[in-house]
Amino acid sequence: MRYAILLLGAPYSSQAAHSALRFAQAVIARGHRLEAVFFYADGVHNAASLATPPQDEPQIVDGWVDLQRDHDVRLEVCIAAALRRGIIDAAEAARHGKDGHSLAPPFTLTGLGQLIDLGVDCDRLITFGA
Amino acid sequence: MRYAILLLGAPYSSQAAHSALRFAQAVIARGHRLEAVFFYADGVHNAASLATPPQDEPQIVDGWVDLQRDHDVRLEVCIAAALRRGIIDAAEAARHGKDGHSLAPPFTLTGLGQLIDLGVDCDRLITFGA
Amino acid sequence: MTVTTSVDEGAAGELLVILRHGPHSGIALKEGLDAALVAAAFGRRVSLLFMGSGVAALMPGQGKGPLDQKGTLPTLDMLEMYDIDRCYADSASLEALDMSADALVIDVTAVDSGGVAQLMACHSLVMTF
Amino acid sequence: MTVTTSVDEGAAGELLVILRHGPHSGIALKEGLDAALVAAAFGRRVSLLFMGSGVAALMPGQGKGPLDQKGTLPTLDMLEMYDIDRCYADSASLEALDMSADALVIDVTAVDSGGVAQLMACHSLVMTF
Amino acid sequence: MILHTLNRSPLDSSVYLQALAAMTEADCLLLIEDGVLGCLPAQAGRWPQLTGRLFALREDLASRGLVDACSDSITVIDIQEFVALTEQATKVVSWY
Amino acid sequence: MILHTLNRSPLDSSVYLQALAAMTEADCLLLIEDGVLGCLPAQAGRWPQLTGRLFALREDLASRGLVDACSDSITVIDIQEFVALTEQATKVVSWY
Repeated sequence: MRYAILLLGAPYSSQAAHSALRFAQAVIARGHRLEAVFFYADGVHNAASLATPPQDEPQIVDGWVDLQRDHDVRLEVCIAAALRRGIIDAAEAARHGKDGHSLAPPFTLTGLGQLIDLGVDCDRLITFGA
Repeated sequence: MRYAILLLGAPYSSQAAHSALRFAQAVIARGHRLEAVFFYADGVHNAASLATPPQDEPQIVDGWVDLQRDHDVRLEVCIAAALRRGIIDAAEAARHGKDGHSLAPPFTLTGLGQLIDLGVDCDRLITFGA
Repeated sequence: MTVTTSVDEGAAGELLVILRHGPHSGIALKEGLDAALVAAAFGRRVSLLFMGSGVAALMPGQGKGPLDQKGTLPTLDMLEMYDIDRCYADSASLEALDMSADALVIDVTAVDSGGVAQLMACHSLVMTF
Repeated sequence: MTVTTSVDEGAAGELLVILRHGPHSGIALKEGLDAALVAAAFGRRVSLLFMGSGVAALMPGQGKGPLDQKGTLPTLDMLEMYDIDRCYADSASLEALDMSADALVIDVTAVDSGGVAQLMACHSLVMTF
Repeated sequence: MILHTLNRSPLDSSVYLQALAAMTEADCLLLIEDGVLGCLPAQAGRWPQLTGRLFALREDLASRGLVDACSDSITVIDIQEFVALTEQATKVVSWY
Repeated sequence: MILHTLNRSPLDSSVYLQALAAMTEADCLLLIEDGVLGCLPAQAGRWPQLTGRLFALREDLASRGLVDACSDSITVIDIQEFVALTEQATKVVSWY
């Protein structure tokens, strides 16, 4: 089956990101295709390139990056939710006159329409809320 | 009286930041001294220099900066809570090998001990949770 | 106020967006409404279900916040323009806030628990915010 | 399990930290405990009150999370080293999770509603996490 | 007198029960943010024996359209009066 | 069958009531994260008539020390079985 995940929680602040990552790994382990993880609401903080969690905590960002690299899972971040929360890529930083950027590659900023397409196109959309 | 505020909520994601800012303004309007606002947990996102909220939403960061400029209110951000959430100043970015920083001046990173000192030294510590 | 258990055939749609957060309480409600509006703009048939504190979004007389927060009323006013006309509210939640489905800021159908379950069944995708 | 309404004089301290979040559920509990540890390190007399889901922090048999999250047990083990030995738990919350104050990971005194109120009264500063 | 604040809607959260458990007969409770949804008459049963000690923040009621609907048993105060309550209280405890 | 997931502790949150209101007799409920605190026998009364349709995620029970304390009436499943449930369900609805 084709799956997509909607993640609404920041790493560490809630357990939602941990649960979503575990679920993503299990979806793939069962032979499904995971098309994308869509980061919305506080979930956009998962893409924070400047986050510096203690070494003895799980490095959630690495988990997402591994999924992208090993299983071609798209990491899509809602641009509107991200900008108001300080997650911004170089192009948007230039547009808004911001001195720096904070979106880790290979996360990409995209519109909410992508979430709707995932919901309609995939067999299952699983939400992890916070 | 001498007041301090502890803010645990990010701007926009919860109402806590709005409430704390309103309360801070009212404390000063009533002639009290507001020593500091301490930003802890998700409250550290109030200090995000890269946040780009829509123009038609209240610019909460400006409210904090005004308090600092006009009434000498210290804006203290818990360093441990901030680093794991991607709020980092230039010095910490250099130390952790991060390519950029995201703490808006005049917010300053500090330790939790500052919060304890505020709680003990001030007549009132008011928490706004999220 | 009439409460419906059996939602008619016209209720069937592609996407049901459940709104459970109140207005002026952070942007969870706004971000849920935005998802609904974008889905409608993409040509999807969208229904809304207000539940729990979310029914407070329907309260008449809402205003701006003290810091000039505009709240969600302006967004609700856009639903019609986006052809989102299937709006439901959980009757138990309405009662808990002394609200009547007859006197709200937009037209909604009050549904009881059976109606809520039926809305889940007749939409192919359900998103909770 | 003995439940106390009347907290003795020794309960009086400067800071009462109320912990209401469960372990492994985000870092709210950890951040609350950190505040307590730092206060103790600064020489303050600190008491802890576990309430609501926070009492789950006291459950025996906790382990790491599936992504190797270490949870809060290692932090609780440090309380003694920081001389935080006044720990209380709301008895109603313990009962709601089938827990007995006699079989928890640290020594706590179970307090009923009257005891909770008395703890508020006898500490000059109360912080809720 | 200890001032307790509560910012959660009683429709989703049972944290208000923790606040009530922690209060003595001398203490006051102030409803703010989504807590003001507790001001509606249908919610009055959640606040037994708090008459005269139960407050709600006017600006949070107003933005939600609830000023007129607020129960008579609740004292509506503005943000300055909120500060005044914190002056009178020996300490402030937040429930969220 | 619709699979409902719930991640909130019944000690703080009444969102579980919304989940129950939305379920039919064919639907299943999976407790995850702090939702697994609902597995303790003292909480069993919150889940009437869900026998055979109430699940809890083993790893969230295990990290909280609750595997042995879990009510007999609840089916403990691992993360792979969670995925299997989402395969069988026509859709998944999250309550948080």
